[in-house]
Amino acid sequence: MKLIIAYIQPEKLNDVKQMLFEKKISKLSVTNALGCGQQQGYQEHYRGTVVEINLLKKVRLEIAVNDEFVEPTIDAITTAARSGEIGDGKIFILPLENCVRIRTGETGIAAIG
Amino acid sequence: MKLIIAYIQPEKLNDVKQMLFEKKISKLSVTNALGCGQQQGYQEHYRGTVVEINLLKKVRLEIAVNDEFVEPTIDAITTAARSGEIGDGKIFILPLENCVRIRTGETGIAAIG
Amino acid sequence: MKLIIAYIQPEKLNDVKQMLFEKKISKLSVTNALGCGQQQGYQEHYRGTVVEINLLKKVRLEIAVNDEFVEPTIDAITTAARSGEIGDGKIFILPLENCVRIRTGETGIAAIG
Amino acid sequence: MNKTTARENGKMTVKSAFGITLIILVVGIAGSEAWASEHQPSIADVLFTVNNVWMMVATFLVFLMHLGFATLESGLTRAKNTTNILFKNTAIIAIGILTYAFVGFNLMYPVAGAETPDWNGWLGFSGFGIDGSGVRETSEYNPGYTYWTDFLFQAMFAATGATIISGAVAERIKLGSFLIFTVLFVAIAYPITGSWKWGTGWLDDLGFYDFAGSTLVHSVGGWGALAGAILLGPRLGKYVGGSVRPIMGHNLPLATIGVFLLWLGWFGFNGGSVLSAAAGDTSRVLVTTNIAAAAGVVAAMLVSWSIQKKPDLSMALNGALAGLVGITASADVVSPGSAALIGLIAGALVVVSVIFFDKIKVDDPVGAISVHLTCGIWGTLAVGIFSTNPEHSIFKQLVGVIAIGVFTFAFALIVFGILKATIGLRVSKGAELRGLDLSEHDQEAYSGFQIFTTQ
Amino acid sequence: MNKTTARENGKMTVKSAFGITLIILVVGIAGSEAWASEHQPSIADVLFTVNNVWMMVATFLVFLMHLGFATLESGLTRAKNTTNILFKNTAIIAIGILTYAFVGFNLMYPVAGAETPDWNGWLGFSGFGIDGSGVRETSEYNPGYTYWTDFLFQAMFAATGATIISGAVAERIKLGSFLIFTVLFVAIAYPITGSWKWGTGWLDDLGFYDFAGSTLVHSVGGWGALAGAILLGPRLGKYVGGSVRPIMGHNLPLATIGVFLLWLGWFGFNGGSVLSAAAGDTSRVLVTTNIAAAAGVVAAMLVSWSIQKKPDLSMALNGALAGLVGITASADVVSPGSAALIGLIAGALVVVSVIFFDKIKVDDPVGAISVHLTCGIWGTLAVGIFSTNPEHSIFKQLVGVIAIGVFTFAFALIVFGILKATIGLRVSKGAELRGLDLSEHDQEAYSGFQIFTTQ
Amino acid sequence: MNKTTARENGKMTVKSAFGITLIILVVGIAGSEAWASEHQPSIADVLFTVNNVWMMVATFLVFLMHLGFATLESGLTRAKNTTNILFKNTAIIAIGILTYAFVGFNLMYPVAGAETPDWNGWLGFSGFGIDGSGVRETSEYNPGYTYWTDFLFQAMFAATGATIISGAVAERIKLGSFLIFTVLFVAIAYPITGSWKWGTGWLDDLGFYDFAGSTLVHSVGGWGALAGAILLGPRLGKYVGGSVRPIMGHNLPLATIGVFLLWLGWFGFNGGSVLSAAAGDTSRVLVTTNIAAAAGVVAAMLVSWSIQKKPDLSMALNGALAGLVGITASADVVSPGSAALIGLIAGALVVVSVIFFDKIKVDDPVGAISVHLTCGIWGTLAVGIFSTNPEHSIFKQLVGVIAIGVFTFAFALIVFGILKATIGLRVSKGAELRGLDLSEHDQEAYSGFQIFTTQ
Ligand SMILES: Nc1ncnc2c1ncn2[C@@H]1O[C@H](COP(=O)(O)OP(=O)(O)O)[C@@H](O)[C@H]1O
Ligand SMILES: Nc1ncnc2c1ncn2[C@@H]1O[C@H](COP(=O)(O)OP(=O)(O)O)[C@@H](O)[C@H]1O
Ligand SMILES: Nc1ncnc2c1ncn2[C@@H]1O[C@H](COP(=O)(O)OP(=O)(O)O)[C@@H](O)[C@H]1O
Repeated sequence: MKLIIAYIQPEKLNDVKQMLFEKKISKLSVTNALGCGQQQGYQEHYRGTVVEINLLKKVRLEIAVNDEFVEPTIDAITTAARSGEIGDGKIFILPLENCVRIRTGETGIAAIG
Repeated sequence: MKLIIAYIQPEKLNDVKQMLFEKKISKLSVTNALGCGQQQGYQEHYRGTVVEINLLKKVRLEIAVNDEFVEPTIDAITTAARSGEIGDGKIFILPLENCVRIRTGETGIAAIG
Repeated sequence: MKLIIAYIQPEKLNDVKQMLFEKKISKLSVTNALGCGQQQGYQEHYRGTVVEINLLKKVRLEIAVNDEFVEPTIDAITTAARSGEIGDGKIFILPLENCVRIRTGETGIAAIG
Repeated sequence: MNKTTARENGKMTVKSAFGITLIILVVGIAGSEAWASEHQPSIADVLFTVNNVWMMVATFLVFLMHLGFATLESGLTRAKNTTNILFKNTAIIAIGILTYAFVGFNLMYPVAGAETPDWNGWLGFSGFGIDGSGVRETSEYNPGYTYWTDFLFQAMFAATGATIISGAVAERIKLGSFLIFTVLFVAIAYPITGSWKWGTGWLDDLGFYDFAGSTLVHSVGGWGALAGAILLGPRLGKYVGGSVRPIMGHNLPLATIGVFLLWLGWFGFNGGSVLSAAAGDTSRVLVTTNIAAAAGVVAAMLVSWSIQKKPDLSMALNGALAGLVGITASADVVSPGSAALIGLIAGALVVVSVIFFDKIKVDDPVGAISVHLTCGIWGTLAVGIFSTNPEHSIFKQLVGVIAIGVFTFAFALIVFGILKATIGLRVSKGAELRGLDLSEHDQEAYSGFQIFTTQ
Repeated sequence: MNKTTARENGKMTVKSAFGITLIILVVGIAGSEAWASEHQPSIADVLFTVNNVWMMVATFLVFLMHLGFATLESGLTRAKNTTNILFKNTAIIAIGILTYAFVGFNLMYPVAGAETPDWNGWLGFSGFGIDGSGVRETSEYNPGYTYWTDFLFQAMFAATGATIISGAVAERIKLGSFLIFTVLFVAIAYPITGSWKWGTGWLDDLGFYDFAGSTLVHSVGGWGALAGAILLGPRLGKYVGGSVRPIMGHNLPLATIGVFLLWLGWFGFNGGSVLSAAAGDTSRVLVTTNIAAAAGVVAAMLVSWSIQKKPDLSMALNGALAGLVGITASADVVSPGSAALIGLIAGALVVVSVIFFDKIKVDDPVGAISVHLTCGIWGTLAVGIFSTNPEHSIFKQLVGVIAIGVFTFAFALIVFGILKATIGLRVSKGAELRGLDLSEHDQEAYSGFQIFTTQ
Repeated sequence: MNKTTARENGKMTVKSAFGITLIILVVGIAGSEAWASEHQPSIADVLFTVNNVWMMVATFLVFLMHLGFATLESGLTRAKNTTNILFKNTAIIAIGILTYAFVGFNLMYPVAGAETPDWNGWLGFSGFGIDGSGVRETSEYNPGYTYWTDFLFQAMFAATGATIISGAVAERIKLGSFLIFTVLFVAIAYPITGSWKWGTGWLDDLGFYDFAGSTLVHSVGGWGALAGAILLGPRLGKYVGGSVRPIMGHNLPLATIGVFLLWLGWFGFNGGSVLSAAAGDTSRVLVTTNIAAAAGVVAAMLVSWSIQKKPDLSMALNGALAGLVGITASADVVSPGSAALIGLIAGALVVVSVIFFDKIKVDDPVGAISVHLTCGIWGTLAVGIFSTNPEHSIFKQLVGVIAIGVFTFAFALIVFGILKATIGLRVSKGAELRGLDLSEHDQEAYSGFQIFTTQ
């Protein structure tokens, strides 16, 4: 089992969700995040001076999957989130030791989906 | 050492915190999250049409614990957060390699609690 | 590769970012979090009674780094975020199996920076 | 030749008693040579027009108080119950105006109706609906203003009582039950006690004095709020073990907007209660009103600062309202100095009262009971202490406070009690935790915002 | 001796026709012994002053409606487009006043200008700019008020049309294109149709009646909104496949503030349209206006509650506006009972209309078309049904509705169409997803807040 | 027979000079046959009542400006300092009214007090407290309005100065120090310079002209703001190295509400400064005021759009205020065309001024110095350029600007300086980073909301 963390552009969330559903990955968690990366930050204007926003808004996905779903998940995200421009984001894959479904108490592979 | 991530219903946070305290787990971090899972999403009504909210509000807990505390933590969460209905949430257990207390510079097992 | 998670005081974020940049770590992600720890919570006053705020505001950093950057990262954070008072925060180091840059599809060590 | 004339064509044939005012226009058009004519407007006609303008302005300001209550109450409660509070406050003003037009006005002012009934000073009713045709649009109805203005000004007052209650029962009451209560309260309870004094009933005969409604409006709302808060019980998590866990308001700018709008509205509430534009009277009332409000802020600020060690905005805001409620009964019969004293005491009282009601575990999310009931009683008694009119006495004031209190509190307890026994008064525990916005309305107030709704 | 006198010194030599009013002051100072003098103010002068005060108050209230629109529209849309909406609404009132001063006023009231042109009832213009010097500050200009008040009251109305459109085209229109449209709409379209009726043009001659502008203001704005919404197309993600995915407003307290301010503003919109302070007239208009608004809330509440099973705040708010738009054409010619009926029907209509426009996939983020067009038409026709004036007829009303509708809709389609073909009407997909605040202004409305901008 | 009569009973015996107005009511009741009587209200009495109504309305509007400032200032600063700003603004109006009643009014208008002192034109004081009994409620006090109205209108102005300063020192000043400064500023500095002109002092004798206070109110506040901002130094993180890092406001809807309310309030600020309801005068002032505001928006919009390439809402909002401050000195002595020019220049000036003060590293979170000081000076000088009164001269205007500027700036520097040397002016670095809401008040403004407070 792996825990996949992905940072994407906020406006791509719907497309990514859609693509994941098509690959039968329907469970995920989403949080707001601010990101610093190669993307240089855009400018905001406020009262006569330029504001360097170098913490950019990103959306963070957390998806726990069984091993055979790792590839499809990564594929789905990269396909749907890619615009080719700096700031598209990153995916991180972490080892996941166990998983518990609170409702039933099931654990492991059975609990993920 | 493990890093335990749990998604629970927002209204269960107080009960879960209470139960964790009783088991002597008093350190944790909380963030807001939106979750997609088996729970089908509820409906909101707005201006004459039904809104499908399929990203539901969840609370995400992150708790770093020494190995002997893994079981009690999982127990506490499942007990306090379970309502038996879909949407109760999940617990993920990740390996944690190290831990540093910023204030003192202590590392490892000593730094967790 | 490691995934470093750090909880720090919100007002230290700028200093920490600064210090990380100096050590050539310029990629990170930030989220808001509430933390429970040794810090006992401060009080707010509201309408004649004291409110115990035991979930304190923290900022959560997530930084994926190659192994040789683990030490510098931890150093930078502890140096910049330390005030010596309870509540300074924690750093957690997790194993990171892989990393993908969405824009290019690069993976592994090449994708981190 | 513009809008005026075009519209007049349409207006001319309307079969209503617009006589005088139309004539005025005609005369104006005809120019000064017409002044010798039979139909020229008299000085009294012009004064009548001035008074009416003033009363309409006052009506606008009292209307604005409803927005003040809506924003204050939602600002001082949690984000997850905001839609619910806004809905209630929108419904209240709408229901209030309609109910008052249909029933309340003729119950409160039995002698103002078309057919004058036997008016025994306790209960009278002059029929359903309003009708201001005929002479009622002229100074023969009232030297101050028209029947329509009379109705509308009073209607804006009427809904206030229910709005006050809304704050105290917030975050846990069922919407349906609250709306039923509102209709009955505005249609029956408020007009009946109102008729005892302003409808020239028995309390008026007794010599009880309440200028603009410290008792007739505010403590009436306060008693209803107390009954509701008691029967509902406190919000989940407010009183845990022996300790009080305050539940913080989610939007203090909104609450501040509310208090400033209420303060502004009070210019109309008190200023309009002079019931004419009489220059000395109205402007003096405005001065005492403002001084009391300012004194209330200062007192609440200092008292809460010294008790809590930190200056509390929510208390300063409540202090303004406390001063305003306090001066309402006596604004026209006290000196500016007395007004300052009344306001200072009210401002201190509200802080102590909020702490007291938390001690006895009556949970009032916005402090409505302390502001409107505690300070309403104080203000009414203050007439007996500070009035420059020797006929006012604290004893007569006490009779009024008690009589109206007993009636209103009993009424509210009974209606809320019946609702509790039948369709239920309080939402389920789950609904309360998720928030009334989702459980009662399926509609969040702040869509897209990240909010911790766990408290 | 204070501020007054000090300032008078400065004022005395100003070369303007302040005659009467200054004399009044002088007489006042001189005391009662001066009353026999030649220059004493007449009753007509005083009445003129009263009327003018009332009209100025009405002007203030109509001004406040612009804040109402700004808050309502931003509250009912997404957080990421808030700066843009606020910017548009601030620009509209500024542009509106200047444009109306330069062109609009003399196009709408050709006979009010300094040089009276040939006024054929269809199109007239009395020159650029405003000039109220001379007799125009006295009752010889107008028995109700001065030229300046006349202009300002009308100017506040003028910008309303553009503000209505702003809501319907929100969240996707290019700022520049919208501003160009606004200038043309306020300078040309609104004044021309306005002149047909209020400028004593052909519709006025026909006997068409529109008291304060159900058609002349609201449906005119509504037609422009419809044209804009059609040419722009729906927001991304609103209609997916066969289903409607509502996009929720981000700040319902803001929207509620907007509706209460609009309601308040309508006291001036309708109350001021009496064009004098005539006591019976103005106060009766206020009563019908309020009853219709309240009835609109109740109807929209009940209809939406029964359709959606849950009480919908956004619908209750729209119900208030629906009732207000509905009564605007007839506020002075119907009874309170008829007003209630008009409001009830408008409140029900707005709910059905919102659902209808979603069915035909015309995306109107704030419901402007349903409120202002649908209910504007209903209100105009209601004159023919409920008016107490037998000369009003539903047929004449229909002629006005159609004539003004055709002209305005065509004008808006053409202007929007040309803009679309040239500089473009709609922002890019990426800009829309990121939100107009960042793409058009580089400026977030809620800096620091965590907001999900993914929708 | 309703409320009126009931209340009259209570009122009749009040020992005050309500004579005329009560008689009016009685006469009204008695009907027209009484007109021949000795005590009938005269035309002057009615005019007095009208003037008083207008001045009360103006007072309400100026009161509303305090809500405008509260919302504008909190909207343009960070979420973590919101409670603090709201607290300050609530305290200011309360302290302002009380202080002005006790000291300020009699210092500003020495000749309006009960005992007339030697008034040398520089400093006079007619005793503590206010007292409007006796003839002061009639036109013998003042043809325009009563003593009470006079006081209240002026009191609302007085607190404005302190409010202006509040914005410039926001996000870093100690609450206690600020409140002490406020008391002294409202009690001493503002009334003294005010007396020089409006109190008929030496500047008035000189022929200096300032209609409603471009200098006497706005630049006075602006000088205080400048002194405070200089002594405090910039907020942490504002000027880093050579570059400016703007700190964005957290709630632009709140800021927009503030500006619209200020605009509305200005109708009373300028319209009321006519000091009577004189129809031509008041309405003309409203027109020039509005045109200048609108022109200010347009100019600020265009200038900032061309400098920054993107249209900046905060600048458009400041443009409105700039235009309003600019026209304040001359609203009654310039033509609409000149008003447009004054507004345009003010709107451009405010943008340049904001950039300038950032260049010299004077940190003014809301732009108060640019709006009130820069445009206040501009507006005062504009009298000398555009006035239709040939006696006005730019030289005399300059004398006033400098005299008042020197006095006020010195006063503010000294008081702030003493506070800095004693109890301290600025919160600690840690407190500033955490935000004043937590450090000074232990109270967040947006409880539950997720906000990044790291900036
Ligand atoms: N090493 C990292 N650790 C944590 N977050 C990262 C890291 N690298 C990138 N991110 C996240 O991914 C986002 C996109 O990265 P960026 O470098 O701007 O784009 P790209 O990968 O296309 O060059 C960043 O804003 C940040 O949130
Ligand atoms: N595989 C997963 N990866 C990430 N988050 C998950 C996963 N499964 C569940 N979650 C989180 O847990 C929440 C509850 O899951 P859900 O399937 O609705 O409940 P249940 O487990 O009771 O069937 C989801 O809303 C989501 O936030
Ligand atoms: N075991 C843990 N698991 C998760 N988060 C923790 C843990 N320990 C500390 N934290 C986070 O770090 C923050 C600081 O911890 P605290 O104990 O208050 O400070 P210190 O480590 O200086 O004693 C906490 O508020 C919490 O967010």
